[in-house]
Amino acid sequence: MTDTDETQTAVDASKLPIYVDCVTKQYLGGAFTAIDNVTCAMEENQITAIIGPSGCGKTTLLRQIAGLEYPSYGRILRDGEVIHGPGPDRGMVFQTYTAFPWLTTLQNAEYAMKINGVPAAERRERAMEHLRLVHLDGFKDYYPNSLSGGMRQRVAIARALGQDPRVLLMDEPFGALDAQVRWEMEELTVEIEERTRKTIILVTHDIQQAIYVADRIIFLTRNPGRIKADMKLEFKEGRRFLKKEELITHPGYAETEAQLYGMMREEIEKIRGGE
Amino acid sequence: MTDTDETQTAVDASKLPIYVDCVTKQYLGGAFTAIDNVTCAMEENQITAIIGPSGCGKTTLLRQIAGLEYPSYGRILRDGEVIHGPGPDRGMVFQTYTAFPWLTTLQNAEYAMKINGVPAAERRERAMEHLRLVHLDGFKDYYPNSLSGGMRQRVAIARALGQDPRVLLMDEPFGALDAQVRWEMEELTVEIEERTRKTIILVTHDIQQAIYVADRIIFLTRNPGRIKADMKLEFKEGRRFLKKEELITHPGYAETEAQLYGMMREEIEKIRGGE
Amino acid sequence: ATDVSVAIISFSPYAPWYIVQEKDLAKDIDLDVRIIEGIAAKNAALQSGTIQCMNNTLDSIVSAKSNGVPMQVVAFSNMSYGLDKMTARKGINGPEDFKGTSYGADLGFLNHMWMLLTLERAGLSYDAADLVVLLPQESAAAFLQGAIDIDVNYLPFAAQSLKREGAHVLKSSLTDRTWERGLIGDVIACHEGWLNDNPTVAKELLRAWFEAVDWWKENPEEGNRIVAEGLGWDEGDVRLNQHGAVQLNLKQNLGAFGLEGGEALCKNLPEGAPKAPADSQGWGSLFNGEDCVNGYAGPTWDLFNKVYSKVDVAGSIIPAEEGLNSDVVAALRDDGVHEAYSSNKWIGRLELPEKYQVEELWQGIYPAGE
Amino acid sequence: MSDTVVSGPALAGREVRHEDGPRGAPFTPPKQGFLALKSHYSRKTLGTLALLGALSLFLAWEIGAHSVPEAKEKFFPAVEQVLAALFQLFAEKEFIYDVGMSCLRIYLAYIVAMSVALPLAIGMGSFENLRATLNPTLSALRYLPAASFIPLLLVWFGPTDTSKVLLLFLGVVWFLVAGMLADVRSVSHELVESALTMGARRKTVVFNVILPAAGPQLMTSARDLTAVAWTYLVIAEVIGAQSGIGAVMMRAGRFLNVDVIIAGILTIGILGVLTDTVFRLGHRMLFPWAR
Amino acid sequence: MSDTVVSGPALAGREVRHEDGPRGAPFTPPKQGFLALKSHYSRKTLGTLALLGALSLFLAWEIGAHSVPEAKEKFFPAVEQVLAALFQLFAEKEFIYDVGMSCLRIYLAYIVAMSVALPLAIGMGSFENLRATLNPTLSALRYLPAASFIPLLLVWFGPTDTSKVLLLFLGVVWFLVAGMLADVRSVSHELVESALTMGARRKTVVFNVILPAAGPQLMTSARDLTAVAWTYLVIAEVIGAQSGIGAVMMRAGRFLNVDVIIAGILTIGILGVLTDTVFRLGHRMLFPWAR
Ligand SMILES: Nc1ncnc2c1ncn2[C@@H]1O[C@H](COP(=O)(O)OP(=O)(O)OP(=O)(O)O)[C@@H](O)[C@H]1O
Ligand SMILES: Nc1ncnc2c1ncn2[C@@H]1O[C@H](COP(=O)(O)OP(=O)(O)OP(=O)(O)O)[C@@H](O)[C@H]1O
Ligand SMILES: [Mg+2]
Ligand SMILES: [Mg+2]
Repeated sequence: MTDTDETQTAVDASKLPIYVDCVTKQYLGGAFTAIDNVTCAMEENQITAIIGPSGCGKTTLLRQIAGLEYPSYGRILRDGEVIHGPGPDRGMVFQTYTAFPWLTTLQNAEYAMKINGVPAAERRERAMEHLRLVHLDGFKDYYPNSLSGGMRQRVAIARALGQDPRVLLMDEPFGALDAQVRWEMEELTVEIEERTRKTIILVTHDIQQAIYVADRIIFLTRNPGRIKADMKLEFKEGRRFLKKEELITHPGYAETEAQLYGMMREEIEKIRGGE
Repeated sequence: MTDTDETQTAVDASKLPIYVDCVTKQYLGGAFTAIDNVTCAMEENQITAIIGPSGCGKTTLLRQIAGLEYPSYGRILRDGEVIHGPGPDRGMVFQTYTAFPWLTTLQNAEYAMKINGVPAAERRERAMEHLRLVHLDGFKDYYPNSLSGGMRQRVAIARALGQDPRVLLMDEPFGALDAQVRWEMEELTVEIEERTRKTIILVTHDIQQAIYVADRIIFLTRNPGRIKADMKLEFKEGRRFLKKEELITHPGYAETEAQLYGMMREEIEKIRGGE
Repeated sequence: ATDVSVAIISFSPYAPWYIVQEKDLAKDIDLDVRIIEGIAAKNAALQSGTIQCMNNTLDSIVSAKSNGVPMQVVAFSNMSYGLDKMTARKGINGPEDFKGTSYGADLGFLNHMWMLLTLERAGLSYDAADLVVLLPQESAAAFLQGAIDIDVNYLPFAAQSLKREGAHVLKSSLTDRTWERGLIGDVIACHEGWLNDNPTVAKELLRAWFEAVDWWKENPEEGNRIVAEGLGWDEGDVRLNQHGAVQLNLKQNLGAFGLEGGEALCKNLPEGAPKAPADSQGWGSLFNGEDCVNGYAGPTWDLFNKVYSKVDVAGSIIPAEEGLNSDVVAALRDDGVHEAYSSNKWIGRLELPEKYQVEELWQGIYPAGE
Repeated sequence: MSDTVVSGPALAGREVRHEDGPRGAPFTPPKQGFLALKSHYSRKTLGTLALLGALSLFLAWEIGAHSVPEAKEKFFPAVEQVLAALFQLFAEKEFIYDVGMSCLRIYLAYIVAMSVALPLAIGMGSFENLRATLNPTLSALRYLPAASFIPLLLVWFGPTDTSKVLLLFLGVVWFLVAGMLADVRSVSHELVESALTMGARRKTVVFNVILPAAGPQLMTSARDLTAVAWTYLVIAEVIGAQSGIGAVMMRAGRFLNVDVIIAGILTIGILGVLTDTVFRLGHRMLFPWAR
Repeated sequence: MSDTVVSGPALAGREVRHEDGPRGAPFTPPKQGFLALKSHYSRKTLGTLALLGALSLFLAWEIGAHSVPEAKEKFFPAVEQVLAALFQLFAEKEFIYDVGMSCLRIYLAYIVAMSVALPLAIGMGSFENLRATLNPTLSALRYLPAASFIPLLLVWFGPTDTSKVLLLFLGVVWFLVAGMLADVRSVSHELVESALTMGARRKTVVFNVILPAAGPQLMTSARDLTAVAWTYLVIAEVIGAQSGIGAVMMRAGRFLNVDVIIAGILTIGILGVLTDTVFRLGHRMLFPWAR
């Protein structure tokens, strides 16, 4: 939790950007519970990473926040209002490349604004701003197919920023990228957060990524999906690191990583044992 | 270099399992040099990781060792013999899932032996042994499409072990896997090396993976591909770690990782500058 | 026994072959009867050697022969006698109204020829009316739809055409007296080379044909049944077809060729068959001669050849002597077969199916009856 | 790091329900119209909707047939007339024999086409120079209208079953080659290369890797083209129309029995769908390992 | 960590060449036979091989034609005879007019078929219930033999161009629908969902996401089916046979002028390949962003 440590007791959780209120999600007509009575809230200017073993319900939770699926029980609030479907207030970046291949980088960056009726001039200006933020201003007239995977994800991020979302949802956005590009994207995410101060929820499998990018990590257990841990990354002392090497040598980092590896190993072994 | 530190001066590099002898690989009729005059050798019971920025020629080098491509200049020796094509002495694991989908796990594990004329009984026995090694003996009658990505890669590894290769070549074998599964596979690779003592060459982008899995890291620069560094991972003190957390908290680990990140950043910035 | 294949289209006047088969009339011949719809297909089959003989319209043989198909007419199987109709829309009452109209007929098929001859007799050019190339069933459909003005067709399609508002039958092959000169008639033609090589087989084949025809004339009910079965038809459809046609006996064949001992159909009409209106016009003018003569086949061949070559259907001019081969029927006559199979009864004497008992269709000449 | 912590500064001052608390109230998602972008149906609903679609077609036909002017009625028989004709065909005209003959011809032609197309596709898909040499020519052959080969076939083979089967063959074979070539070429290069690194020789790669890898897709391509073969049946069986659905339809045409023609069309449609189903089942049985 | 280190214990005692040393000797890869599993050709080689393939076909034909017994010569004309017939068609018979008419009909039919198939495919691809209702019926329609609809078309439209165009239409439309539906359905769900999260409404999703996303594949499907349309030409143009390549071929077929028939087949083949090329170019121009 970076730098909003003010009068904590005065805050009403249900009025926060995202409030997940006792959400249960069942599939197969109730036969399978993916998410079991999860409650949590996300604040402004905070990157929350959701990690957990495969199939623990990370994607399910994120999609419900996006409004692409609906809870079976409970509800999700966005700034105090119940979510009833997708909307431009919640931008989403997927693992697969979703930059529209028929639009240039700039057209992609403008797209959300265009369908939401932002005037052309303003649209263009803001889009260029976002492209500069993701270092793609030099590629504004390229089509996605002539961009690398990392660049395409940056287009998707710029496009999501275009809808000026209250919340930015990312479901393993760098999972398909090379380690090297992934690392660049992680640094970019931190940079974007520093500049835009959005509420970012990042689903990932990658422990190092979660520690580096996030301010807080929610660890889900599997079957059913419950919160195993909700860690504030105290060792960072409220700082964000623009270069990953800086974090790696930061005191406490290795311990946190080892601790999370241990939790993950525990979960995996629990699952293995159950099979 | 784990535990073969005997009479180093007596060894003839050209008689080692793999000796890359002044290899240059050009494309586009000589207009583009992917690999520029690279010389290096790989020993028995050694995992060499090849890392470097995207496009630096890692795959090109590995494919030449496999015999799937040929050098433009220089030559590659396997135990002193010039390589003139692919052969069962050099097994290869690809990033894409190459377990044959029409064969069961066991049939896959037997495949290399079958086409090389190993009798059925022996074949089966050895295949089962390899499946145990990759923890897939319980899945021997499954088809790949009912296995997870990590399991499919393990099938591919078991199959490659079936050909009893002198050298095992792996080109980003875990690149398409989830972080969590990737991590399991990394530990498996170390375990396999401990048991089989093969010559393993692992191409990867993932710095943490390289440090964890390898005994030695060759760092290639890009355009043209040259050896920037050839690091013996001294801080490991010749040990291999079966659990990744153990390594992470090992003294010297964080420094090595930060150092490699620094090298990588240097390279990437060099490339960016050149564009 | 020798294998012989004959091709017919599914048309009952061509079907006495089934009687030959059923009654096993052809000695030492294994007869195979094939239905091959489509003129091109039949010609191709003959050429390929898969069939040796076929039944077809005379004009089709002329166009095939003039385009290089090596075959010769050896006999005349039947003559249209009311089955073919020219149906026109309202306002077209005769050739005087044909100019600028369009008519549906199959290219190089008898309907086409009939219209060309009609135009010529009326002193019009061949392109005074527009040909729209259509198969019989298609022509009827197109006429109904209103796309063409005249449907030159045969039954049962003509009956369908008549359903168009204001449509009426201008003339039929009976009222138009085409039978006097054999203008709408069918023949048996065989591969030239095969005829040369197998004269005795050919003779036996035709003998069996004439025997079958003779038997059918005497036993119309049973004959119709055999024919219907062979064709996969309803027996009523056989009655309809035979009502509009006359099967020629050997004497009438000799008459067509102009050989001794024969008499043309027009001089030897079957007992009980209806008669054309007395005031109807014959076709002698196109031949600079009489309407009804013995030996009409040769001049008709030449006329067809001339007309078809003018409209680009015939590829060359083949003299009648090369196209008509009377050797087989002459040989049969020499054996006295013309006396043995001399029935001249009309197979069409049986009652018509109810749906075809339509006055307008038969222009008052129906019903005939015994 | 206890199991039930729900942290974050914002929540620190509030009591929040956690995982062991009572379950939230059932959530009512918004209603979706008929044309919703995302909807999933049970097998039963799918079946009902499919039936509905088919019934509407028949209804439209029935209404159409009954609103046709009398003169054209014969050309547009109603459903019940066609069904009557169909019944009569089977009951009185031994139609089942014709159906059998047609199936035989189709399947025979198909087998021949496959046994030409498969080796060509595998060969061209495996060997680049074979493909470079043959493919441009073979793919141009797709444009040749099979129907216009009838006279040629007749001259060479007469109005025999050979001609008919060859016509059906010509109608599908080049399309099969093109489709199957695409399938073979889509076999992942890595599969081939991993076989090579295991010491596989050329023959092994072609028959033990490329062929099985392309198998399921090859069968799907083959299945897709059966539809084309069925549409050629009426053209093929007009040649020497002795037997077969096409021959029956042709003869019906001679008496303008459009009801019989449509009954034939219906039969072909049903047989086509059945063939498709057999292929589907065969696919599942032959390639249990494919998705 | 200096730039030129070549380490490893095995090498420690030896002098090894490093990156700044002299380049190795040129490597001579083993020779590959004609049927090599992996080979890449220049455009020029590809062109030469393609020509070779085409020439062999013509050569085989020529040899075939000259070894036919005299009686059947007419039915297997040699290449030069066909070319002569083709020349004569253009020079004396105003064949160019027929070719034009045929093209017009094909393209018109194709445009109509596309404008029926595209909305159907987009609708069924976007809306699950539409698909569940219509698709089973529509995919069964593929089996209906277009040729047997001729009498019906004649009754309703006469032997007009409308009938011909409709027949061509019927021959391809259901295949087009099936192909295009598959294309629309293969549009990545994530593209649709990301549009939804941006606030896109149903209409925007269908026309602004699904349509452009499926575009290139739709055009490829359309291109693949032109071949089928061309094969139907000879069936369609027999109706009324006034003009068109099919009509000319039908007339020639009547009199077994096989040289003219083959000339027609050749013309159709060439036109087909040309159409394909135009589609290819159009694809590149319309979808510069697609691979
Ligand atoms: N539509 C569905 N129908 C049935 N089960 C589903 C459905 N969607 C998800 N599930 C199940 O719910 C569980 C949670 O799935 P989810 O995709 O949210 O996991 P995840 O944590 O995102 O996993 P991963 O890390 O592999 O992406 C899984 O067991 C999955 O099989
Ligand atoms: N067949 C080829 N033709 C032309 N250039 C090629 C070819 N194969 C590889 N290259 C080029 O050679 C260089 C090295 O490629 P290579 O695939 O070996 O890189 P890499 O290090 O494996 O990259 P990555 O990390 O992205 O896998 C790249 O610039 C690539 O574009
Ligand atoms: Mg997920
Ligand atoms: Mg690579």
